[in-house]
Amino acid sequence: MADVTYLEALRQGLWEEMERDDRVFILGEDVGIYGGAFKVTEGFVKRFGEARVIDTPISEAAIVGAAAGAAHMGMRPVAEMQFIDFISCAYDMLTNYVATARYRAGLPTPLVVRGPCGGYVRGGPFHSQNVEAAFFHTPGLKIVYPATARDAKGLIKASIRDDDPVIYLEHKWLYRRIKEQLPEGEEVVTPIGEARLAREGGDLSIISYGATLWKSLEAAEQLARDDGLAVEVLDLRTLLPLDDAAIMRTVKHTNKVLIVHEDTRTGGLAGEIAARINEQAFEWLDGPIMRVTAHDVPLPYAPTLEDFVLPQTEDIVKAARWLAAY
Amino acid sequence: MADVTYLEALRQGLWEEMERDDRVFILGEDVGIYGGAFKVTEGFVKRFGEARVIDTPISEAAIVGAAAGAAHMGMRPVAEMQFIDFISCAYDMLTNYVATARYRAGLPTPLVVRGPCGGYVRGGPFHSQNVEAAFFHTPGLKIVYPATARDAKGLIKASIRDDDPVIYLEHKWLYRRIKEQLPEGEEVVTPIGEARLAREGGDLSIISYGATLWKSLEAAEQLARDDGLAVEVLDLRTLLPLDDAAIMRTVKHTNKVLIVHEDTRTGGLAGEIAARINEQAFEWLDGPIMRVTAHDVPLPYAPTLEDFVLPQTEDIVKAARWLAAY
Amino acid sequence: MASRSAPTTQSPPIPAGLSRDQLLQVYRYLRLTRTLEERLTALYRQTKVVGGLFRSLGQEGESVGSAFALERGQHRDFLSPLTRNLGAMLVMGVEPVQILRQYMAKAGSPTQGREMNIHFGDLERGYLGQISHLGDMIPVMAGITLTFKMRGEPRVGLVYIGDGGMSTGAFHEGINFAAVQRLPLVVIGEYNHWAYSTPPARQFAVTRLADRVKGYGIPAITVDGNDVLAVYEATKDAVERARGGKGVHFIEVTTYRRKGHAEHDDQHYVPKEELERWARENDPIDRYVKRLVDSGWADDADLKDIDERVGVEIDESTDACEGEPLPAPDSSLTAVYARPGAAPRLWFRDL
Amino acid sequence: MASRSAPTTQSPPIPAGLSRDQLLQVYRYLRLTRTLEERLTALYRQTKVVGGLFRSLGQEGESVGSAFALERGQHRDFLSPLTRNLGAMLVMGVEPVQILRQYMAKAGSPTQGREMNIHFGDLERGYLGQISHLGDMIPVMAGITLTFKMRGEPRVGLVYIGDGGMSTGAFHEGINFAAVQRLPLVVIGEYNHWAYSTPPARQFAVTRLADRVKGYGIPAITVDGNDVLAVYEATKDAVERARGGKGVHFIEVTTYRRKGHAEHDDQHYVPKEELERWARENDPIDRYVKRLVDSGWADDADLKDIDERVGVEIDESTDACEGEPLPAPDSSLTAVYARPGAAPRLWFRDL
Ligand SMILES: Cc1ncc(C[n+]2csc(CCOP(=O)(O)OP(=O)(O)O)c2C)c(N)n1
Ligand SMILES: Cc1ncc(C[n+]2csc(CCOP(=O)(O)OP(=O)(O)O)c2C)c(N)n1
Ligand SMILES: [Mg+2]
Ligand SMILES: [Mg+2]
Repeated sequence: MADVTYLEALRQGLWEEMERDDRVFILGEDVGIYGGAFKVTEGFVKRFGEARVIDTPISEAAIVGAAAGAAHMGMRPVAEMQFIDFISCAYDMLTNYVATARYRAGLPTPLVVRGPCGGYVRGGPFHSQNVEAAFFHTPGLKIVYPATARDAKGLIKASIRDDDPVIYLEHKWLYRRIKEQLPEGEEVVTPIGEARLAREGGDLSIISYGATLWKSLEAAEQLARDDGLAVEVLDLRTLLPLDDAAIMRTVKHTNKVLIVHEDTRTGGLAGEIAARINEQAFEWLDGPIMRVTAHDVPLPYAPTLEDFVLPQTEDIVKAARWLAAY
Repeated sequence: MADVTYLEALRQGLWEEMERDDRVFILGEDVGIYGGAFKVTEGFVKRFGEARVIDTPISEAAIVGAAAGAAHMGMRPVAEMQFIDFISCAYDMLTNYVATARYRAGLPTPLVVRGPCGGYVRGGPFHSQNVEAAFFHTPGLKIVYPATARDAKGLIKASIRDDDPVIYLEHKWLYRRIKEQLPEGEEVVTPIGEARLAREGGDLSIISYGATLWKSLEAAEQLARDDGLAVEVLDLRTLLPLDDAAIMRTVKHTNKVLIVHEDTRTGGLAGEIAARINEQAFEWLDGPIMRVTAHDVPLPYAPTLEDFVLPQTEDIVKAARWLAAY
Repeated sequence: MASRSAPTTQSPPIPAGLSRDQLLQVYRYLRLTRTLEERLTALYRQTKVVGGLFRSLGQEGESVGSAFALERGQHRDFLSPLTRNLGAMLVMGVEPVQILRQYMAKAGSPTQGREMNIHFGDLERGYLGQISHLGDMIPVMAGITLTFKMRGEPRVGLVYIGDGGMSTGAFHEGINFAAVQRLPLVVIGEYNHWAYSTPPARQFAVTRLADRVKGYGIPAITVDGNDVLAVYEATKDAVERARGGKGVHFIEVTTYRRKGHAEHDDQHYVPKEELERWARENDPIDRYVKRLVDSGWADDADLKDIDERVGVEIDESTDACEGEPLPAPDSSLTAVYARPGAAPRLWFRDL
Repeated sequence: MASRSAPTTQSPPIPAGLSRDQLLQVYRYLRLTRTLEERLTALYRQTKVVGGLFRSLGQEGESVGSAFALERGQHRDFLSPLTRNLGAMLVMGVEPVQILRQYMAKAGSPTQGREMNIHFGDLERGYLGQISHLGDMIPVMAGITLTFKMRGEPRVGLVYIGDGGMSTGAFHEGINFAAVQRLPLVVIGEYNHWAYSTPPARQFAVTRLADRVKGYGIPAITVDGNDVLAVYEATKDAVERARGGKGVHFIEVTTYRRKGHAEHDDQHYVPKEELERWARENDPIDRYVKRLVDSGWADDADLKDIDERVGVEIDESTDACEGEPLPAPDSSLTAVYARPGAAPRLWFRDL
């Protein structure tokens, strides 16, 4: 067992899949000699060569389109977006071409598009985005979003092995902040589609993912300490498809639910989750399903502004208290 | 008063704004001599000239970007997407550039992007899309979606006059199907942000917009006739920002609500609406908020498949019956 | 196809290494394309076609000539057509009945009624239909040919793009990426004078499509797209160069879209004399027939025989599928993903 | 700026119709750019800069020289810079203190702390910062210059694009649209040898950026980007041609990015000798100084005087704003739309 960061765990997962399966290759901007803007692919070009670690022009649509073509032909491409914000330039290619290929024409398209996302890092409006809601609405895509080092590794492996296109979202605030003991030698694969109970409790459920999973856990800890509240925390891990069973299990257990995400509120994932809970567990609810999210604005740059716009641990604590008292 | 179709009403609204305000101009593919794929701008180039009715290359990002630049400089561009499905090629430009311009840098960007959307017309996966969910998540944009001829005219005028970017969605199934008496001479402007009570009733509320507004009204009629149910129907008209007040008013009046949209289910607008109702009117609910939507698949081409995937009047009738009996 | 008679000794030599059999095959594909489209037009008028009909009248030559230059068969060269490249699809081995089924959205069509016209593919036999969003197939074909290069397979990709489609960002990104990677890709640019109602002068500020690609560092030539053999030769040459590791090649084919954008379009924006001149003087099939006959490579009887057999084939294909059922409604839910096998059937359907 | 001494009679004539005063202004902008960036580097090391710092070291000449060719002032020519075109922004009249405030995300910065570095604009004074998504400003500047054309205003737009940014679809769509419309737009392509760590050979398959735009039907030239006056002259010429209705013009400026992509980047992928050679032999300010002095257009004292005044200005600007507050947290909610004036404050904040 060794202590590895979220970033290193992702790197290991990628590396092991490249070693295991020579159909796997990487393409993106500056992924080669530079090793990617955050060094996720550092050392890869040396080990695997330029044919399998391809530095591309600044052309996100071409990166994703080329990955799709290669995937059709039996390859397992992993496309990096330098920051996930630039995936918007491949929006057409992903939603219209990639997502529908199997449905339309029986074309297998097993590719992974991955990239650093999220805020809390003073990145301003175009280096901090959360793009899950933009693709969540597209049948044919899968979306995963690890919160732990173990899942960073386990989900990149599962994504590469999946027979369908997967968007893998990695949170840059977690890159070097999260450390975990991971088994060496033993395989770590996190099944796509399964949420994880990150903390047990009977008073109230928090459903979250990504960076705010940690803020939710921090809030749960504080509520246990200060209020004697037993808060259950569910880490979704896969956003598309959602693990309805796990969601309903915790709701039926605690009867009160708070959904927390870093993304803006209107049209964010919490809406869909709330609707599903309401449909599938209405009779179990002892209070309204509530949401803690970012405010509905582009993410500003100044620390004071960013901190205000994004949800903080204290917000979760207060909202959970309010709901517990409902 | 004259009987005008939804298409003609839109055309009139555009025409009148072009006459009224010489800052208004149109750009898009085949909008000039051809008059647009659906003839919305037929005759415009003859009246207003090529400088104000611009045939562009097949370049949706450039169309929207150029509209943004012109809008900054005080113009009022109306950009046509030949089919709204192609707006995905301008997704980056709309969500990153246009939507944030005022917030980031104080740049007024009063533009309209409009185009034919929606299914029920055997258009297949790329000529039938509903794109509201793709942009609903973006602070800085407004989205309107008329269901009636009056609002087709009233909302295009309001959109052109609005000081912010507006996506105007027009349903091609309604183009020539809907006819209405519109006053000649008198101005028709539909305020952005206001829903419309399309039918009153006390037993149950249906919230909808676009083509399914008509299917909801048809269902309400049938339920009144066959079941003696008084169904209230709310036509949202503006999707961003949502008219929360009107939504809560009908929910608090009937205590049961069915949300109906043509778009696919997961990540569609009904999720957000359900979440808001749950947050703002939980105590008033006598049953779960339910959704009637398309199935979560790309829209297929064959009539049998399209009819199955999309929500039909009969689905609304059955769902409403179920909810009324809850 | 067995040849009925040997070419006369006076005939000029057949160009580009083609045999007389191959010349007649080319003729058959041209005729098959046109006859099939005429049948589709009839079905369209009978409202048996679901949605729109896109004709390639006057452009059959470049579709057939270019595709004929590929090595065809399982795991050989690979082609991605636009909607108007029906002829290319037929050359790749698609059966007319598959096209008829597609246009009529039959359960037994290659996409089981999910997609329209020639928007379908077969990875084994080497073709891949477009999606509607123009330009997107260029990056996808870059990925397909990247795979050929990575694996060291001697295979080539061929992709078509219109004089309008070249304005898209996806085209630029895709062809540039392919050029930088020196991928074995041949791009056919179709100068057919229109993009819906938009003429080239509103689409780009140079004269030729071959000029338009000068910034990508790839060889580019212009050929008479209505001269089938010229297109064949140019493509053959580009394909072999691409196969030999010489990277992306661009071929502009000049032709004319003689019908409207789709059948509903009355072409009021097209100068009538121009249209008539192209029909009268520059029909690719007429020109090919004349060349065949004048050169003595075939005679009228050969061609008439083919025409008849094509007619029978189209009749039989139509008869075979016209009465076939549309797909079962709930087949619409399958194969969104490999797993799960089907999307959930929504609750209100079971009330 | 008043001139201290008249040029000696032996001096060669000043090129491009510039006056001695203007030559010294150009020098001042060059020095101001470099000194301001050096100050920003110091502030960055003190962690006073929020986020990243992007240097233009070695590229100041092309930024200043090109922007100086515009007619500046209210409602005159219009410029859209990239992050590395700080010099161009200063020429357009932006004050160093505004830049310092931006980098430190101060409440009083032009974007009130919402955006970084030189990502801001002033429509009256004619400049508009980029968004991060490369290429997007080309269509936007097409729209701005389209407005000039529609209104018959004799105004010109100038926009920058990197050797990397030209690979984007947005670049292609925007420049093509502008070319077809013959808009009064000058595009400066910066060949600075790197796009982050990616060299030109991985970005495109031609040699020059001027080759890269050959498909758009616009004049394109290459100039030595580290020769300030050459850049000025070439831009001036293009701007006047664009103003005269001659449409889009492209100017490639050759230069070298002497720092990493941003301050965190150690440039390990850059050949050390190459870097040193550019610094030693081809610094745009050194070259300009030498030209000024050798030609007798200015002497060391003139330049020293400017240097000192620039130093004072930067010191004063830093002092003026360093202690300023960050923006008030809930100011983050305003101006998403014209109406409503602010986004709702979320419920959990008032518990
Ligand atoms: C990205 C995109 N925008 C718009 C359209 C709508 N559209 C379909 S075909 C067409 C014209 C295509 O012209 P061209 O590329 O020259 O092909 P041709 O029809 O001449 O074969 C247009 C604008 C589209 N399919 N894709
Ligand atoms: C569409 C897009 N993709 C990726 C990036 C990330 N990125 C920022 S700068 C840069 C390199 C830019 O190179 P170039 O255009 O040559 O400008 P330079 O840095 O040399 O001034 C990249 C890849 C981006 N900003 N936009
Ligand atoms: Mg064309
Ligand atoms: Mg560069």
